Amino acid sequence: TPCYAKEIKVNYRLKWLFNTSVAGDLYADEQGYFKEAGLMVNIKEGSPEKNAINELELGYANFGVASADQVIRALDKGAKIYVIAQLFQVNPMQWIYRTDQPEIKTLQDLRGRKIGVTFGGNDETIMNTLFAKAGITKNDVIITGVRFDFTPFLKRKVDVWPVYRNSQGVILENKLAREGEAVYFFNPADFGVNFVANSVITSETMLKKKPEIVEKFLGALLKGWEAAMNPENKKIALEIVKKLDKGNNDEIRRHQLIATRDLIKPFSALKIGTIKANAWKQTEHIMLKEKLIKKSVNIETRLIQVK
Amino acid sequence: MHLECNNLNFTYPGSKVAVIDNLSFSMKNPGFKAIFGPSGIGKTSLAKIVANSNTKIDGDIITESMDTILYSYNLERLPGWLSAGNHLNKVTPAGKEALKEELIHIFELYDLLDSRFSQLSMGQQNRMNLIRYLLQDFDLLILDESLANVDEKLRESIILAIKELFANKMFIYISHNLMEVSKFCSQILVFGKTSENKGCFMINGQDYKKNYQLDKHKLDITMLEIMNAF
Amino acid sequence: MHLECNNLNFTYPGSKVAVIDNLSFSMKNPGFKAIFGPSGIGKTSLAKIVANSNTKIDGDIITESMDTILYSYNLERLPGWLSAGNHLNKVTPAGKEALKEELIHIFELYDLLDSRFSQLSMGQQNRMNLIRYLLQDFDLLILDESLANVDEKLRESIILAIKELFANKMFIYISHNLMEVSKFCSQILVFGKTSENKGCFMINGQDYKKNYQLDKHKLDITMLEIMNAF
Amino acid sequence: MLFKRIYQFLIVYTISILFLLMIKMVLSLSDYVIPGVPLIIETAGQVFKTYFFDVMNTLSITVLGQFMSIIMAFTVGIAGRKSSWIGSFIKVTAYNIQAYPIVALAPIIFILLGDGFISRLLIASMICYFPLLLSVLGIMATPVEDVEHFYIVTGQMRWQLEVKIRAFENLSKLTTVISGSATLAMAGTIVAEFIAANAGIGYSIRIALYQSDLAKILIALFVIGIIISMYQGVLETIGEQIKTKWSVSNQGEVI
Amino acid sequence: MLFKRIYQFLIVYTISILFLLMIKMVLSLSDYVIPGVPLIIETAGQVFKTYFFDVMNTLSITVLGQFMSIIMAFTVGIAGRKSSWIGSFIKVTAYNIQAYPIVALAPIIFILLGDGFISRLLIASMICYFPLLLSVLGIMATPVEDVEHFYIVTGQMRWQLEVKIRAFENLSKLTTVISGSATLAMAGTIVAEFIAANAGIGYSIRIALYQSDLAKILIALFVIGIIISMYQGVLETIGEQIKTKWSVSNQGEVI
Ligand SMILES: Nc1ncnc2c1ncn2[C@@H]1O[C@H](COP(=O)(O)OP(=O)(O)OP(=O)(O)O)[C@@H](O)[C@H]1O
Ligand SMILES: Nc1ncnc2c1ncn2[C@@H]1O[C@H](COP(=O)(O)OP(=O)(O)OP(=O)(O)O)[C@@H](O)[C@H]1O
Ligand SMILES: [Mg+2]
Ligand SMILES: [Mg+2]
Repeated sequence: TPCYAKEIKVNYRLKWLFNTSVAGDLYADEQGYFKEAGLMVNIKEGSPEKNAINELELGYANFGVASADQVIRALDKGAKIYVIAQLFQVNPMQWIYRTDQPEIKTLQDLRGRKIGVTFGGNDETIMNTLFAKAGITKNDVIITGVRFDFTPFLKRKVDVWPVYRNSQGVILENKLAREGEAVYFFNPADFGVNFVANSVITSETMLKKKPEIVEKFLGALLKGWEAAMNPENKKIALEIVKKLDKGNNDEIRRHQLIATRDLIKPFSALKIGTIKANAWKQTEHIMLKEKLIKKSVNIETRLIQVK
Repeated sequence: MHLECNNLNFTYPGSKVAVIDNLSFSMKNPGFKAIFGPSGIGKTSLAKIVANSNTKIDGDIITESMDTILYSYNLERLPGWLSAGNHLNKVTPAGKEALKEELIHIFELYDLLDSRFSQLSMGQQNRMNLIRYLLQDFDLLILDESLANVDEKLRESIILAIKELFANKMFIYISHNLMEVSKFCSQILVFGKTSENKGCFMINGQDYKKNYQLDKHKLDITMLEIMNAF
Repeated sequence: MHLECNNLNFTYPGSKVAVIDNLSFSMKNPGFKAIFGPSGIGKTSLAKIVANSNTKIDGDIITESMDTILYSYNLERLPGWLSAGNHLNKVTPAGKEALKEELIHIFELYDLLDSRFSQLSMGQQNRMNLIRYLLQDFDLLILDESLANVDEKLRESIILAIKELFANKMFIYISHNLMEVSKFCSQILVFGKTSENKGCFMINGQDYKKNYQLDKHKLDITMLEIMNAF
Repeated sequence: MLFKRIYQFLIVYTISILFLLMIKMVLSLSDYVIPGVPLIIETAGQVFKTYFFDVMNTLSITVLGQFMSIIMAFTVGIAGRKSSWIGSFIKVTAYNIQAYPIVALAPIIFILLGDGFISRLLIASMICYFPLLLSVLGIMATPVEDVEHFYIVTGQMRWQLEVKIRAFENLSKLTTVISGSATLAMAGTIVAEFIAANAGIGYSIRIALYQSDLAKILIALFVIGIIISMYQGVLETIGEQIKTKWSVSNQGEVI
Repeated sequence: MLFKRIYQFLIVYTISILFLLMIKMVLSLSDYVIPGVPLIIETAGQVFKTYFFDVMNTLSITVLGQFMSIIMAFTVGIAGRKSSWIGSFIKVTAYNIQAYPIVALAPIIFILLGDGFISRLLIASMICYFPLLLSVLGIMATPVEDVEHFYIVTGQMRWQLEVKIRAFENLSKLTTVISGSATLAMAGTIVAEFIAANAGIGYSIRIALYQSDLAKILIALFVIGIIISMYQGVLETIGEQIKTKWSVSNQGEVI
């Protein structure tokens, strides 16, 4: 008779609210993958005020999700954290615009547009990089600061508006479709800017002192993600998300799941969680150039692809 | 002019004993009337009931050719943001400026018009307050200790002047000064002590006016009568 | 026991005329003293200055074997959240319960102990307030109109009782009742009207006590003396 | 009383919605800028029940938060009522903390207290307490001369007594402020949930905002309005009862 | 007075920073969670000047917003002081709007007014006005019997006079609340900037928050604290002067 060890309690801090973007995390929990690994994982929602890196240091959390810019900033300030998996292969931070506008085929097409950016947000960094790449100056475009509400875009005061492609993007697309308007998305990655987004992180202590837990956790988590992104499991995945994401309707969630799949597992051969070191280096380089960090953090030394 | 109460009863809510218990009296003609009696017997309560026609009471209050009844008391204050004189001016109806000046002289307040109300002594405050009321339109003015804290000499000249200037108005004077009510009032409603089971009497006073002769003997009799009633 | 003022001067800030102008007087021995004078002459001001040793004054105030001087006045209120009797109990020092009971009887407040202060008549409020002060430790107690709104009969018995019960304390009684101050007080500080350029006099009163014989003639003389001074 | 409040709220709400719809019509805005009536009704059907329980959840924190903030306001107000150095020091501290918008303090609060229930409660009561404090300070710093004189000159004044006297003399002002502060406590709790919680109507509003769903927000405002009206009605009734119980001054004004 | 305020603020601030640094040391946290002294000083060197002008910018809105909210509070407070139907209707409206956290109302405000200066001002004054309203309501609803009696019985009472009497009798409470509400106006403006503006310290705080840059937030809190202390000192001085000018009651308490 097997003798079960007591489950180990683990706190996992997400970057944002429960929705389809975290389908894999929820899937691993709901389907008992964590339990099988002997873990009891408490998945918690995040927000700008509650970030995973702080919690890792303070010991409130053992694992977390953070965007690359957060990670690099924290490393710049001496935080002892490691990236153990990269969830998004493509950054969901993209720009939406209506199809009655000319399509943006080259970066030069950005000229003269009314573009929204979140000042201080990483969409600003990305947009600045694109501008630099295309030789566009602030005078060639009309930049508007963006807040949490979409009114300026809806009222057409701003044409090109930043959204998270797989969550807000789907919602907006749907809203506009109801009024008979179609949209395009402008994806920086198509123009060679690969700014890394959400990744799974943990603390140095965790990695050094309890590598087996890290391994078990990540194994279960990625298993959850693989299953959730498998089109065959989409019904189960949607059911699981629905339980915690009451804000959206089924139709939207279905589209969100498809959009998420494109970002997490853009092609079937790719193993979810693969860390793209080059993209990280590019991200660090961009941040250094934009003076968001003071010195190089040698990001490659902080990327641990756990087997 | 006529104020009549028939079988008046009043009990404060929550209280067991009636403050006014089956009271009947009648006061006629203009001039100074008084309500007199021990502290806590119900003088103020009666005055307020008479002045405030909205009070729910048991019994009748009949007023004849008296439309405006004002009640004044000795704890009133004037607003503080202007000098007392200024506030007085504000409440003086058009055409009564001369009366105001005259009253200020009689009340010996001339030097104090520039003071704020809070800077006045207690007697000065009470005088300032009373002037306001005298300048208004009224038929019956109740003075509940309105001349408290004023020295006897000045009080006398004030009362005499009021009686002269407002000869066709009725005043009800509430005071604890036996001599004063006996001397200046024509009718005195005396409340007897309830503990001694004394009732309520109407006694005629000397109604002394300026330039009249005061009969000291009669005054003593009135005072005695009142003392006996109360 | 001794209260002496030498060349006392006091002017309210911002005012041009001195309220107290080079005043000197002396009051000796326990018993009832009085301050008497027209309304607004400065009685209250003087009393407050004597009681409050922190006031900045020009001149000397000398007190001998009088450590505690209390000033009470007729507009004070008791807190409202308990009955007046309860508040009285709270300020009664240990050992003075019997005195309290006695005073309540003398002041005729027995039936009112369960009332809230705001439910009392004005005279009842003043009596309730005065009892509190009498229960405290004091050498000199100033009564600024503290028995206002109390009827003369009751006032007399209260004053006589106080004189008996507190025979070795000094009281300064401020009142506008000429007869009363003449009758009950041993020394009367009379302020003359400034407008008539009268100064300040100390006049001896009849100092009437319980069971003493009151000489009516002497009383009249005192009253006359005071009238002339003021 | 209670029904009047609800009734009045319904009028206010209806007028506001009509006003929005008018603007929608005049500027011919589409449903995604200002939702039309069918969309509002459809949304109501979907979320009303959820939102109702969310608001009830929020209300439970509100009650606790308001209670805490009353205690905080009185503590600081009483401690800071004196014009002494320490009194003004306490005041300066209290005022300065208030000048900081909670969004700026939130990260520090989370660092110190984690993101549990305590943080949510603290944020809610910090938003609610300051307005209370201002009133309490104003009342506590104003002497009631004619009542206090006796206790001061006879050396019997304790701070408890002073506070009691001043509170009692300003009872109706205090009950107005306290029952009025219920709405602030509610707003505070919602903001706290907005930035800190994973439950409550504030959390739902955050999600609705993220989805830019004005219809949902309108429904949320409706449910909040109804429930706050009821809560406030209850508080006012309690306030009236305290007033009549503690004082009898009302009875004094019969004539 | 003014210096005392600033001086006291510096003490409070220093204590708080030391407390944070202590936590940093004890838990050996990185600069990312709690910045160390060198980083704070370095950041100060970078942003102090910018933040100073940001706060001055914010202050200009604050002053205007506070002014507006005082007017709003008095208008509503005076209109709502009666227990009549319309009085309680106004109160219900004012209270309900307050129960809505500004974050929920903001989208509606932006739709109606755009996101310019007006929205920013409106949000700032909405946050500031309610606490003022509560005090004003409390004061305006409490009769001053001994002063009002004469005017009532002689039929000379106008609402202006009533308001004036009650305001005058509660002058020191009102000045406490008004000068205290400066901090609320500041907090309100910052929140407005946080959600609506492209300028002001609230905007800078939002950026610092996105970047999880606590050092910047600490500097912002410092500058806000200093300037609000000064502003409040000025208001208090004005308040004192109004009190001595309008009333002379202080002089009455010389003995
Ligand atoms: N609001 C009240 N509630 C209950 N009882 C009251 C109230 N006001 C007064 N009383 C009681 O009613 C009685 C009469 O009070 P009132 O003020 O009429 O007396 P008064 O004759 O004017 O006395 P004074 O000469 O002392 O002013 C008193 O015994 C008092 O205790
Ligand atoms: N706070 C003050 N500021 C300026 N002047 C004042 C102030 N208080 C009183 N006075 C003035 O000082 C004078 C004396 O006042 P005080 O109260 O001492 O008189 P009083 O003799 O007690 O009179 P009453 O018998 O009327 O009570 C008055 O003329 C008054 O106007
Ligand atoms: Mg009376
Ligand atoms: Mg006096």
